Amino acid sequence: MTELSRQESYTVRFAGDSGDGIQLQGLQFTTTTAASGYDLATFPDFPAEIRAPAGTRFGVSAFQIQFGGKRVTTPGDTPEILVAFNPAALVVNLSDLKPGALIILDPDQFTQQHLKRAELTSNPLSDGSLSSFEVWEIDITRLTLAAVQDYGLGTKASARCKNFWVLGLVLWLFNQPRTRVSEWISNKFADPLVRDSNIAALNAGHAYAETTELAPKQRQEPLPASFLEGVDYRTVMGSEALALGLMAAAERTGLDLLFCSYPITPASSVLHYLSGLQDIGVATFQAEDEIAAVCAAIGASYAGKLGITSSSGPGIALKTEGIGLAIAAELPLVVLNFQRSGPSTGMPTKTDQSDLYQAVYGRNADAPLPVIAARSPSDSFEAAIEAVTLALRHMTPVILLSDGYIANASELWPVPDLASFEISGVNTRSGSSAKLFERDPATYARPWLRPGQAEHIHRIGGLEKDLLTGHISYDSQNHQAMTDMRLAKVESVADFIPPCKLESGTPEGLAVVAWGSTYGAIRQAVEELLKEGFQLGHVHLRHLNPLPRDLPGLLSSFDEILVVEMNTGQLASILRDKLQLKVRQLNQVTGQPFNVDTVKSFIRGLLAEEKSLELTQTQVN
Amino acid sequence: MTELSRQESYTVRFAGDSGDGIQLQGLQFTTTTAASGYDLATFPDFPAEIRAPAGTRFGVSAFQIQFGGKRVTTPGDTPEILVAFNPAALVVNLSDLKPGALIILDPDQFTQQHLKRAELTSNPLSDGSLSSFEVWEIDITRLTLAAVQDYGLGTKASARCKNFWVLGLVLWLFNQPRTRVSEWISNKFADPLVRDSNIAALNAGHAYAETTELAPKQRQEPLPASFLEGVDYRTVMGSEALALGLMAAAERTGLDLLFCSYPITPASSVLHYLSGLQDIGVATFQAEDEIAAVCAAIGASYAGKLGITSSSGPGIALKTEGIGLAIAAELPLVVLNFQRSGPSTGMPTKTDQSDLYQAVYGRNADAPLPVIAARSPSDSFEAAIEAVTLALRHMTPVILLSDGYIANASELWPVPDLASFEISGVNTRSGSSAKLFERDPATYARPWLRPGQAEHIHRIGGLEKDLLTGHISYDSQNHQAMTDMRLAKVESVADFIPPCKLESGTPEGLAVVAWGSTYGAIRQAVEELLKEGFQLGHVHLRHLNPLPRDLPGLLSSFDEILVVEMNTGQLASILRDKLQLKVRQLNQVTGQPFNVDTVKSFIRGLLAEEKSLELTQTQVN
Amino acid sequence: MGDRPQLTFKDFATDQEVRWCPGCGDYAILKAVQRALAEGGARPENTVFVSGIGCSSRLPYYVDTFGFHTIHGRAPAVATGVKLANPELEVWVITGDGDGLSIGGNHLLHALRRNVDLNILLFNNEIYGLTKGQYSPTSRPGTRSPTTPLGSFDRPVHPGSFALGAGATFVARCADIDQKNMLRLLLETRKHKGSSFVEILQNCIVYNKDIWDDVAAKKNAPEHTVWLSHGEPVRFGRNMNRGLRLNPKTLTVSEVNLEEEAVEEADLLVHDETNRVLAQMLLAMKPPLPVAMGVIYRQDEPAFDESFWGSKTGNRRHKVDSLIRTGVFSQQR
Amino acid sequence: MGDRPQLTFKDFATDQEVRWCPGCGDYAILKAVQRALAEGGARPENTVFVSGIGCSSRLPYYVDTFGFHTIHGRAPAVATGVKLANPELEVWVITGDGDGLSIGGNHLLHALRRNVDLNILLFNNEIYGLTKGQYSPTSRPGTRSPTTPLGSFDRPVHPGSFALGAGATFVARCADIDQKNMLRLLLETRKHKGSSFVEILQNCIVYNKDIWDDVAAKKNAPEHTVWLSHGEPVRFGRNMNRGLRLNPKTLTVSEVNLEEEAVEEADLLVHDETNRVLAQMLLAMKPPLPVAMGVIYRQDEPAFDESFWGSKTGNRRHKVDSLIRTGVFSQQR
Ligand SMILES: Cc1ncc(C[n+]2csc(CCOP(=O)(O)OP(=O)(O)O)c2C)c(N)n1
Ligand SMILES: Cc1ncc(C[n+]2csc(CCOP(=O)(O)OP(=O)(O)O)c2C)c(N)n1
Ligand code: SF4
Ligand code: SF4
Ligand SMILES: [Mg+2]
Ligand SMILES: [Mg+2]
Repeated sequence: MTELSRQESYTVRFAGDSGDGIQLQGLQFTTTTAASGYDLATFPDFPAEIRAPAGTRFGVSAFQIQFGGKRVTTPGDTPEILVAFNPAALVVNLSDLKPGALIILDPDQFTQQHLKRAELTSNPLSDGSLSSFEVWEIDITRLTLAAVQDYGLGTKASARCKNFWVLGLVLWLFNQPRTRVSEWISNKFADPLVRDSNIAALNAGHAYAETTELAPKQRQEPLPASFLEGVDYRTVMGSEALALGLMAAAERTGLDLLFCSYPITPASSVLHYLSGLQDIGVATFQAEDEIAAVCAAIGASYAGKLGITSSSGPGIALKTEGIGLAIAAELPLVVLNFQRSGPSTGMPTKTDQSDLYQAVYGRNADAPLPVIAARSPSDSFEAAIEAVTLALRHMTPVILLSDGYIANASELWPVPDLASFEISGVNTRSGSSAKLFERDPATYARPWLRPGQAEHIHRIGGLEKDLLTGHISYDSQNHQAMTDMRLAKVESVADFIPPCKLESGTPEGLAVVAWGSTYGAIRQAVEELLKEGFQLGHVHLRHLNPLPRDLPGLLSSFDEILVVEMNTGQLASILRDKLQLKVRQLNQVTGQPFNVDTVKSFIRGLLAEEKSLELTQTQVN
Repeated sequence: MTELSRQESYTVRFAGDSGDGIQLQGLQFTTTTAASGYDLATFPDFPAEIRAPAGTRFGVSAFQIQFGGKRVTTPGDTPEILVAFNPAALVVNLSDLKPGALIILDPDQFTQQHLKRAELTSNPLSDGSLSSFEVWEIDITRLTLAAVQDYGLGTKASARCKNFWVLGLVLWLFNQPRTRVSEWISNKFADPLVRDSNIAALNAGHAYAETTELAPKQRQEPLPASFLEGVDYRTVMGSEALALGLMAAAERTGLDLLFCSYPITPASSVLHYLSGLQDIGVATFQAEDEIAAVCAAIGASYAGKLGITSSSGPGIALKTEGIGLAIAAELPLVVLNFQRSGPSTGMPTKTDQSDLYQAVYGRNADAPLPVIAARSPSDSFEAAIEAVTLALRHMTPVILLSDGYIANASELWPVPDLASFEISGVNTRSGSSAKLFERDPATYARPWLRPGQAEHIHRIGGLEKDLLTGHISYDSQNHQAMTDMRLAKVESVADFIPPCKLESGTPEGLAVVAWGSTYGAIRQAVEELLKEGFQLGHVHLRHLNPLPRDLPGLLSSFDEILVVEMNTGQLASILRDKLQLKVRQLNQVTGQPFNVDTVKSFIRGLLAEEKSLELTQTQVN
Repeated sequence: MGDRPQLTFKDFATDQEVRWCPGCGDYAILKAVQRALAEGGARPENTVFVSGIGCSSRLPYYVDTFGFHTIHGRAPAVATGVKLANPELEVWVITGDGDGLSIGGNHLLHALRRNVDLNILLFNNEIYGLTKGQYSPTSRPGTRSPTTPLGSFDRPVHPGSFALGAGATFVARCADIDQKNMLRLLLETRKHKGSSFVEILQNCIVYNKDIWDDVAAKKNAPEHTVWLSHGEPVRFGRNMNRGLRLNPKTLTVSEVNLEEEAVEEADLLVHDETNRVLAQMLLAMKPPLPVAMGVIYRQDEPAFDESFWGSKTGNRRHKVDSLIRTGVFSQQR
Repeated sequence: MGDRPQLTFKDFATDQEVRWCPGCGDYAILKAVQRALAEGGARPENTVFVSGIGCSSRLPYYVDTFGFHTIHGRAPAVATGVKLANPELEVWVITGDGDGLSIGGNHLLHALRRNVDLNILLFNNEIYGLTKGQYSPTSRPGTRSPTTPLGSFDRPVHPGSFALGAGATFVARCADIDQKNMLRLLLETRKHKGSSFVEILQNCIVYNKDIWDDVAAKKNAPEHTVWLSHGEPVRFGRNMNRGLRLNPKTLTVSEVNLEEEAVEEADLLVHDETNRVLAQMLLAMKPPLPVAMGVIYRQDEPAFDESFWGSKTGNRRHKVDSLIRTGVFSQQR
């Protein structure tokens, strides 16, 4: 590669030890490009270890970003630039790179010892394994040390500035300003030594690029300059958007929010985001375990607050019995599940979509509840509002599925206007305890009777209750009626689902049906295939239980249906059952999000197969 | 009714307060008829309260038995004889009786106070509500007191003998001997006063029947006399048969059994049955909760014993995370679920089949495991052996579904020959830790490496493991391979399932597909409908996950498929998904087992509808 | 409270038929609870009873306040949620030895150590009543039950010692049959801010009949229990002729007879509710020493729920809006 | 043991790369464990390490014996199953303050009260390491963490007091950096039959750096901790010039300086491992009193697993056969 070609978007990956500050570097690059008005999507991918041993393959932490002047929905399949802080970071990422990609590395790190830690028997700098790439060997560490030596930080701390040195260089490459980053550094580090050293490193990296031979031919910025200018945008991570959605929903409904949870990867961040906000009626309770968390949230809802709980798969498993109680007692409750790879502890920092079965079916007895999913970091905001709405409108627990990928990924987000969100149909009827179970005919919601009001006094629990009075009942016909009612209640959610629509394409040929975080990759794949002339459309489901009533109608005009999922086929199985559809499947359970190309190739293959099948059939007929 | 007509079978229901000894009476009657060589099925139905307040409707305890000289598979829909110890027992059971049924009651119990407790505003003895029945008003309490007064037990204790007094009378009615009962009383009661009083009451009741005008016209026994004579039969309750099956499996495999559980209705009895048998290598551990129970069972299996755990729905919910660990660590484990009505605490003493979703799908991540079900009390023996076999053969947790009905019901059981059970294909390969994950190609079982042997030393856990070495692996392709392997392992169970067969009928017309405890009612319904000339066949599934491979083939020759379940349609949904079948459904969620008649009427209606549909279509065409 | 009419214990009864076995100790506890509510001036609309599962956990159905019969072992967790959601409420937790100390031990531990303002009554009948008589973690060694036909051999857990070890700020004990003292104690319990833990010795007449009789039966109580009063010398016996003395060398207590031995009241141990070490000694007393009753330990410490919400000073709409605009972390810390 | 060669701690190391942060206190504990196994003569094939989830719970991967890394909080339950299944095994439980005292509190309670013969090591770094630094139930009030940005206000649980309240028969404490004493203590731990509970003060260098330094750092330990020896007067200080004295009136301990005050060794408190009341006092000591280290409480009681299986006298085939024929209840009781 002699120069970066001018493209609509670029994909850059930073990689190094978990101690190298890779995630920080990535986030700072993200904020800057966002401020420049580019669209973007990121994918942080870090090891399970807190500080994995330096230089090992499993210890590599990576941050990838795609940014550009067009709509960007994925972090990109194949990076065009890789910053590799050490041999391990180079070797584990090599196979993902675009042919001819630019690799920026520090040759001083390729010592015998480091090569050994990375389980390399020969040196990639000399063994020809990088021959198909453009490699810039830059003495990053040395140059960083030189840049900050005047501040007298000491070698170790000085070397830690190298992430900002490289960031300066990469910012230069894309003609991006350093101001945001400098400002951030100034605010972040109280110690002036640290602050000044990092700023110096940032500037030095930038200057290095400008003054060496690099310049100016590789300097580039995405095309077109920016399509988002003038609009109020910011970057947002999925977990933050979700937390904001919950706060917004609480504000709109005038309810205090009690978020009861127990830390677990990758669910903890929402708990962190919501902590320390008591002054605006948002409190968190770190319970002793997931069971206590869901039970405390149920207690909160019983007492008239908005009770919410969160976890990932193993923790949701523990909450199951509690969720059943919320169903039986008909209390509003939002349960967030940030899916991760399993079974059991599995790969906690890796992503998956395999808790759909658990969400829809994973309780004892006939115990239905609404299940919805967020599709992207920014969409998590609206998904959270929808979850709260359902819970309050129908007096039911609701499961909102997110996953490790969306939780940590960032995206550009047109900042929503809080006042514009109307939470409609919240069940505010109160009534008296005599009418404990007088239901809203449209939503089956019972009145929400809150302690503190004399006319609300009642007793409730997990035993079967009389359909009308709410008293304990062992009557067999009543049990049937209550079972039917519980099903009807969840089905009634479908009366409120807005019409299904195609994300892209037309309702002919192949319907690509999916849910959750595969959204970006599928959307891009479908759009590209449409450009290639294929006939297909993309349907992406927010509501997984119940399914939208008009889904069968929408799907009926397609020739074939493909369900794309990061699991062994859980939505496919639900569609077969509920809609009696014949579906094809594309499943990936690797702990990694889909590449656009994987989806595209699969669909191309499928459509080619169809074609040849048609051909054969035509020949035969 | 002037006299009992001579029938192939009779249905008798005993009902009274939970303190009246109804269950005891029922069980004694059962043992006696069984000893006479009749086939039989029972249905104990008791309140949730330990000693529910006397005389109340919700406090009524009942025991129903159908016994006869033909094959009996259900406790009968409509009793021909009701013994009602008090007004409440009369009123709650009245609507179930056969028209013209015989009611035996004690008029002294129909006082104002008792009527009030039973929420009756008029006296059924005089208000005409019993006009369509034959009523024997017998001063049971007074006669009992008179019979035992010489023993000087005191009024309260004397009155408690009335269950035996009535039993004596009922035994006489069916010409049954009293010897077994007297023997049982002699063994049971250490206190000679109590023993002799009860025997006296038994004899007095018998004598009363013999010497009063009752005799001899109502005296009757089922027709034909007995078809089971000469074979080694006994009665067995479902939970006992299950316990015996586990013991037998342990004995056959030479493994010690460690049964780890936490009490819960209706699962506790198996735990009780297995307690106190350490001398034959069977131990129980009453854990602090269900989570500890499943974990201890996993620990036991890890250490090389047969680890088993049990519960009902809410407890299984708590075990979910642990079961995931057993899947990840690939350890043998049997999980028994005695289903009961839910959601949440629901109706603990009532039966349901609604934990099928939970069993098949109720775990986080792609975490498949084999699921099987027992169909009747005696079948529980073989189901237990099958569950153990699967767990050991494939190194996997297995869920065995039973329910509250089968657990407590009794049935006649041809006593099996222990030596004839071969547990085939138990995974006894040991190998060394170097080959931790070297799998049996047919079963995907890994070797079972046990502490105590040096060459077995290894470390394992819930994190994702390398497919070959068993070391922790975060590799994305490996995760895919492990996910595929776990699925293939469970699918491989289907290679060992014996051919599917029809329980009755022929493979044409309507296929009635079901599982679990509906067996008896469906079997009888189908047989009767066959006699009526309908075309149908009965398929009853032992294996619910995976499904038998030849099931689609068996079902393909039927015109239509009906799935009968005590839930909202869980097997139906699995069949739609897995086999892409169109199915009709008959669902009942009342906490009560199906009546034969309910099944028959529904099928008749269905087939009539078909007919008229066919007719319409013929007319139209 | 103003001009509210004084309620009587009958005002706290519901229309539900009580479903315990005739003769069960739970009846007496129910009555004492209702009386304590009435005499203590509880406001029904502000009072919530939360329970788990078990015979004992049925109690909320019979008290005419708010009631939540939850799931097995989880009442302290649900109650914590209730109390945090609305710290104005008076929240009671009703649990059993199985519910609270077997499956629910962890939640009890954490409610106690956090000092959530809950009144926790643990009905200790040393058995699982509702599931028909299996032994429980408080059953004495050798207990024969359906799951221990040859006699149990687990070492039991001692409710009071457990609570103290968990950091409870109020640990007390009474017996179901002692209505007068139970009432007095429940009134104290209501007053304590923070978690109050009361073990109630309760008779399960069906599955573990009369196990407390040796200690608590009317005829035995005076000689086999001691009712503690803060700041008073520890005396008991029908004629208050017996007392306890501390042996400081061995850190043990022993019994003395004031009539027969050369001891005076001044030599006796003086009860100090605030001394944890003393509390442990008193809690551990078992026959032949008298069983300690009443408030064994009490310590004033801030309740977890007291300052949970802080003061809601912020302009909520504005702050949420600005968090949406500029990010949570940028503002929060 | 016979002619087995003496193993060294290296024989207990696995080929797995240790994945803790550089500088984490867990390294030192691992080493002490490996040394204790070697010096104590453990047989690798008979030794099982069971852990939950957390940084601490990774330890089993690094010890060349059997190892089972289970799920969060459940190690004591799994270990109980292992030990009951095969009482011949030497079973260790590795847990953290979150794993063992937050989610796993109930199992720990019951393992301790049952006195299952387990060696339980609780690494107390007062933080959730693995999930990136949230406060834990042992965190000191005021701890700032991602979930308590304004400082925590829960009252923490004290591991030792909890264990004692749970009925533990062996309660001990040591610090990660004191290799010599830790090794000695672990050797004692192995020897105790029944549940041994050891709290190890451990440094999480990343999320809760140096919290134990005041007490346990090399330079502070002599003056701020006291290593207890059964039957010996309680003395500490760099020159062993300080000691503890009991105030029998208040049931408290106070410090004395043997050089500066008019006290002699005979006036000092003598450590008695078997005294629970004393153990509680010693466990509760915190600065300015020295923190108690070593075996604080030890009591010989039968372990739960000892007689669990009884003797297998029956002819199994015959008995199962006859149970099948005649029914379980008819024979059993
Ligand atoms: C998750 C779960 N496990 C088990 C049970 C069964 N169960 C109900 S109450 C109970 C024990 C009750 O004992 P205790 O708390 O002592 O109450 P008591 O009946 O003695 O008052 C058990 C095991 C249940 N309902 N739910
Ligand atoms: C069911 C479940 N809940 C939560 C988690 C997440 N989790 C893993 S370790 C841990 C806390 C660990 O703290 P501690 O036991 O103190 O161990 P440390 O890392 O500090 O050694 C948590 C909350 C999990 N893995 N499983
Ligand atoms: S079983 Fe025992 S505790 Fe339960 S209601 Fe009956 S007597 Fe009371
Ligand atoms: S996070 Fe803390 S406890 Fe975990 S390995 Fe790092 S230093 Fe050790
Ligand atoms: Mg109890
Ligand atoms: Mg910790």
